[in-house]
Amino acid sequence: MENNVFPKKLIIETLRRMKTEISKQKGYLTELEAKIGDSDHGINLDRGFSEVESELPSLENKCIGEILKKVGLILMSKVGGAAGALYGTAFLFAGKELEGKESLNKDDILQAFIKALEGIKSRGGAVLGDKTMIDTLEPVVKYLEDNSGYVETREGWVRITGVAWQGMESTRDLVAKKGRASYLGERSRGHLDPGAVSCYFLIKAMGEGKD
Amino acid sequence: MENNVFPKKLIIETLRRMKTEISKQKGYLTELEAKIGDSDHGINLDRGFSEVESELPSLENKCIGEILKKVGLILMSKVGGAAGALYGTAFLFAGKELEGKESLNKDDILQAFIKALEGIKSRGGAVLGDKTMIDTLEPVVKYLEDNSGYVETREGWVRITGVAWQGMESTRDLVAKKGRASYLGERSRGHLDPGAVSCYFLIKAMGEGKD
Amino acid sequence: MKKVMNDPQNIVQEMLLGMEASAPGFLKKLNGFDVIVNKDLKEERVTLISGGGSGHEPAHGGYVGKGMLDAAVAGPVFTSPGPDQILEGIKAIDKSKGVLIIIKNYSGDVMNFQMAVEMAEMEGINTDFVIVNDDVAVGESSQRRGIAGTVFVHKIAGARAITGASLKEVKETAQKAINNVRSKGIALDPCILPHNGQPSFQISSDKMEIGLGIHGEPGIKQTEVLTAREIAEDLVISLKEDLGLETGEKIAVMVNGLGATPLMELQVLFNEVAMLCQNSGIKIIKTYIGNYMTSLNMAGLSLTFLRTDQDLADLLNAPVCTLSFR
Amino acid sequence: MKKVMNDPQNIVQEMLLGMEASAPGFLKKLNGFDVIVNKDLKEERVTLISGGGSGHEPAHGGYVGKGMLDAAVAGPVFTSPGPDQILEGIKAIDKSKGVLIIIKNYSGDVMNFQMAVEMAEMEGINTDFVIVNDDVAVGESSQRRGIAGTVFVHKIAGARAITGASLKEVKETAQKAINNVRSKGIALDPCILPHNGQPSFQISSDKMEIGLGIHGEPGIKQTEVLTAREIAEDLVISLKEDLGLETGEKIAVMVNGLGATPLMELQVLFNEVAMLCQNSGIKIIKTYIGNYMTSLNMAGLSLTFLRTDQDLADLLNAPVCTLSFR
Ligand SMILES: Nc1ncnc2c1ncn2[C@@H]1O[C@H](COP(=O)(O)OP(=O)(O)O)[C@@H](O)[C@H]1O
Ligand SMILES: Nc1ncnc2c1ncn2[C@@H]1O[C@H](COP(=O)(O)OP(=O)(O)O)[C@@H](O)[C@H]1O
Ligand SMILES: [Mg+2]
Ligand SMILES: [Mg+2]
Ligand SMILES: [Mg+2]
Ligand SMILES: [Mg+2]
Repeated sequence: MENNVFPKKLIIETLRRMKTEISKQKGYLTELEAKIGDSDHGINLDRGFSEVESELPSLENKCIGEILKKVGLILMSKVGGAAGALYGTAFLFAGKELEGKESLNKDDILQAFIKALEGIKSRGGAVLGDKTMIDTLEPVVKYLEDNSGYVETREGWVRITGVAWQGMESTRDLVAKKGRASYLGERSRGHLDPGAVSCYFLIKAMGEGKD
Repeated sequence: MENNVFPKKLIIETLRRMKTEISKQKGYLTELEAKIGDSDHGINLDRGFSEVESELPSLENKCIGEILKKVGLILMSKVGGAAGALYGTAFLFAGKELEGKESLNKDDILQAFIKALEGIKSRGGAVLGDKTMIDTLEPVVKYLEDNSGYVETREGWVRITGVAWQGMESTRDLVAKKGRASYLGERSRGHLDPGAVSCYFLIKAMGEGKD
Repeated sequence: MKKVMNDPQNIVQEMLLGMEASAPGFLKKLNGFDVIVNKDLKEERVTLISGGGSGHEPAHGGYVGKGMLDAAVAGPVFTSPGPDQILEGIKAIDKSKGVLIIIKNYSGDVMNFQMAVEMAEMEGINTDFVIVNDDVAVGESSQRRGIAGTVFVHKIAGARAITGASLKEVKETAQKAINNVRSKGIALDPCILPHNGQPSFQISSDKMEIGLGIHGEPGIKQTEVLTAREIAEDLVISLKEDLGLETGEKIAVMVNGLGATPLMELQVLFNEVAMLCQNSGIKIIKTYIGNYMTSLNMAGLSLTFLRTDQDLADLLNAPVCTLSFR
Repeated sequence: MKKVMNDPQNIVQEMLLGMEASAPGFLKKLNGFDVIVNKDLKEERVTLISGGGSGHEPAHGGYVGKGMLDAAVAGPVFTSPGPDQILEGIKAIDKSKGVLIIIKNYSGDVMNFQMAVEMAEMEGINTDFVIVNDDVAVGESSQRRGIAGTVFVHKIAGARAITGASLKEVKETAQKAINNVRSKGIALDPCILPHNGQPSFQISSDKMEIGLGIHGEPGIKQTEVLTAREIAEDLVISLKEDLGLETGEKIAVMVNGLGATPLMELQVLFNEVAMLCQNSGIKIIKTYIGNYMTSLNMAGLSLTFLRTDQDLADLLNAPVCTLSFR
C-alpha cells in the first residue's frame, strides 16, 4: 500500500488498537476519575470498546463510513454516560463524512477529525478550557488543519500525539466547567480530566499503526 | 468501727468503687465481647452503675436492704440486656435478704451472696460451666460457705478475689451454653466470657474497701 | 467513628422523637419512656407489643400502627430494654382484652420481657407471650435466635388481633406463624457501634460470615466470599430442609438487608432465590425486599421463608398502616 | 471488595430480573433491554419515563407503578443508559397521548435522554421532557444536579398523568414540582463500586463531605465530622434560603439515606430538622425517611424540601402503587 493511503484494513486495526489501549488504561482512568468524578470512565469505555471489537468481524465488508457509524452507535449504547454520548457522536459524525469510502487520504482524515470535534461540541455544549476531552481533541484538530500531512508518517503521528498530550496536560490546572467534575468547583483543579486522558490514549493508539 | 461489722457507709463506698472499676474496664469488656457477643456489656454496665452512683446520695438514709433493692431496680432498668436482668435480680435478691439492716456481719454477707447466686440462676437458667457470670460467682459462694470469715480481712478478700479470678479464667476454655456467645458454638472457646469478667471486677471492687 | 448523631447517650431517644415527629398522625412516644405507641387505639381488643434493643430499625417502631403492633419498646443499642420500660408499654396499650408480647429469642430479651410480664400480671393485666426463634443457623431450636422472621409474626398476629379475636386465638395465630417461619443470614462486614466507634467483629476483606445474628455478632462459620448464587443456594437449602418444604407448597419470602447492603444486591440475591424456588416447585406468593430487621450498618442480608396456607396468606395480605411495612 | 453478586458485568440485569420476579403482578422487564415497565398500562394517557445510571436503588425501578412512573431505564452503575435503551422504554409505554421524560441534570443523562427524545420524535412519538436540578450544593442553577428531590417530581407528575391531563399539563405540573424542590446532601464515607471494588473517593476517618452528589463523587467541601444538629442546621438553612421559604409555608420533607446509613441516624437527623422547622414557623405536612435515592453503599444522607400548595399536596398524597414509594 502507498504511504499516503489508509485502507480499510488499517482503520479496523486502529479500532482494535484503541480497544487494547483502553483496556490497558482502564484502571488508571478509574483512579483519575476517583479524584473528581464517579470513577466509571475507564470501565465504561472498556465495556464499549470491547463490544466494538467483538462486532468488528461482522463489519469488515461495510465501507469505512458505515463502520465508523456503527462504532458510534455501539459506543453510545454500551459506553453510556457522558463519554458514550460524546465519543459515540464523534464516531457517528466522522462516519457520516466518510460514507462509501474504502480507503482514506489525509484530507478525509482531517475532515473526519473536524466533524468528530463538531459532534462533541454540539452534543455537549462545552468549549476549549472547560476541562473536557475537547481540550485534547481541539488542539489536535487545529494542528492537523495546518499539518494534515503528518498523518502520513510515523514521525508525524509522534508530533500529533505530542499535541494531544499537551492538550491533556492543560486540563490539570483548569477548573471544570462541564461534566461531573464541574460540581467540585475549585476542588477540580490540580487533577487531569479523565475524558481528556482517554482522548489522548485514543489518539496515541491511532498513531501507533503507522509504520 | 469493728473489723467484723460492715456499716452502711462501707456498703455505699463499695457501690461507688464498683462503678469506678466498671468505668475503668468498660473498653476492655467491650473488646472481650467483640469476640463472642455484641460488644455492649461494658457500655451497658457502665451506664447502669453511673446511674446507681448518681442515685446513691438519695438512698443514704434507707436501710442496706432497701439500698440494694433499689440498686437492683436501677441496674435492671438502665443496664438492660441479659446482664441488667441478671445483676439486677442478684442485687434485688440480696437486698430482700438484708431488709432493715444498717450494718452487716459475715453471715449477712454470705446469705446475700447465696441469694444473689440463686437469683441469677433462677432468672437465667444457666448452671456452672455454661460460660457465664455464674462461673465466677458460684465458686466464690462455695468458698465463702466454708470461709465466711475471710470477708473480714484484707487478706481474706485477696483469697476471695483469687477464687473469682480462677472462676473467670475457667470460662476461657468453655463452650458457651447460654447467652449470646452460645450461638457461636465451638467458636466461643478460647475467649473469656465478658459477664464472668465483669463479675470478677465487681468482686474485686468489693474486696478493695477492706483495710 | 462516623455517625450522624449528637451525643451517643441520647441517640435512641432522639431517634424515637424523630419517629414520632415523622408520623404525628398515628405514632406517639410515651413521655419519659422509650416506647412508641399507636396513638389512636380506640377499639377494645387484644393489643400487641414487641421490642428489644435498638439498632434494628425499622424494627420495631416502624411496625407500630393499625393492623400490626400497638407498641414497640426500644432498649439501648443491641440491648434489651429493662422490664420497667416494657411494663410501661404494656400499660399504655392495655384495653383489658389481653396483651400479647412478641419476644425475640435472646437471653436478655426473654428475661426482661418475662419480668415485665410478671409485673403486669401483678398489676392485674392479662398478658401472654410468644417467643420467635426463626434463625436456623443455630442448631438446637430452644437456643435459636429471633431475627427477620419476627416481622412476619408481628404482621400476622396484628392482622388477627384487629379481627377482635381472643388473646388465646391471637397467641395461637402468632405461634402458627412462628412454627412456619425460618431465616438465615450472612454478613460481609461488621457494624460500627455508636458508643465506641468500633467494628462489632473483625473480618478480613476476602471472607464472609454465615449464620450471623442481628447484633453485630459474628456468624457460625467463616468462608471465602461466595457469589450471590452460592449464597442463595446455601440459604434456600437450609430453610427448605428445616421447614420440610415440599413441591407445591406456598411461601412468602423476605430478603432482608442488614443496614448497609445496597438494594441492588438484595434484588440480585432474590433473583437467585426465585429461580431456585421455581426449580423445586415452591410457589412464592409474596416478596419483601429491603431493610426490615437491620444491624445498624452491617453489610449482609438474611433470607426468610414463611410457609403459608390460605389463613396465613390472608393475614399477611390484610391492610396495614405502619411506617415500614405494608 | 465484598458484594453479594455474581459477575459484576451482569449485576444490573440480574437486579432487574430480581425486581421483576418480586413484583410479577405489575412489573415487567423488557426482553433484551434494561428497562422496567408497568405491565398493566391500559389507559390511554400521558405516560412517564425516567431512569439513569444504576446504583441509586430503589430509584428508578422502585417508582414504576400506578400513579408514578410507567417505565424506568437502568444504565450500568452510575452511568447513563444509552439512547437506544431509553428509546425502547419510550416505545414500550407510548399510548399516543405523549410521553414525558424526567431527566436528572447530569451531562451524561441529559445528552443520552435528549438523543432518545430526538430518535422518538423521528419515529413519530410525541414526547417532552423536564430536567430536575434540585441540588443546591452546586452554585449555578443550570449546573445543579438532580438528586433525591427527583422522587417527588416522579410522584407528582405521575399523579397528574393518571388524571388524564395533557402532555403540556403534566409537564407543567412536573416543572412546578421542580421549581419548588431543593435538596442538599452530606457524606461520611464513599461507596464501593462493584466493578473494581474501590472506594469512590478517599476521606479520612474524622472528616465528612458536604454537598455531594449521588454517584459516589466527593462533595463541594470537606469538614470535621459535624453533629446531627450542626448538619441539620447547615442543610435546613441552605434549603430555606434557596427556596425563599417563609413563616407559615408548608413543605414535604425527605430525609434520604445514601445506602449505608442506619435508619436510626436518619431519624435522629429528622428530629433536628423538625425542631428547626417548628422554630421558624414552617409546617411539615408529610415526611419521608428512608433510602429513596441512594449511592450504592455510601454513608450519608440528603435532605429535601418540597414547598407545597394544596395542588402539590394533593398530588403527593394521591394513591400510588409502586415497590418503594407510597
Ligand atoms: N458536556 C461535555 N462536553 C465534553 N466533554 C464532556 C462533557 N461532559 C463530560 N465530558 C467528558 O466526559 C468525561 C466523563 O465521562 P464518563 O465518566 O464516561 O461519564 P459520566 O460523567 O457520565 O460518568 C469527562 O472527563 C469529560 O472529559
Ligand atoms: N442465661 C444466662 N445466665 C447467666 N448469665 C448469662 C445468661 N445469659 C447471658 N449471661 C451473661 O451475660 C453476659 C452478657 O451480658 P450483656 O452483654 O450485657 O447482655 P446481652 O447478651 O444482652 O448483650 C454474658 O457474658 C454472660 O456472662
Ligand atoms: Mg464518570
Ligand atoms: Mg452483650
Ligand atoms: Mg446486648
Ligand atoms: Mg458515570
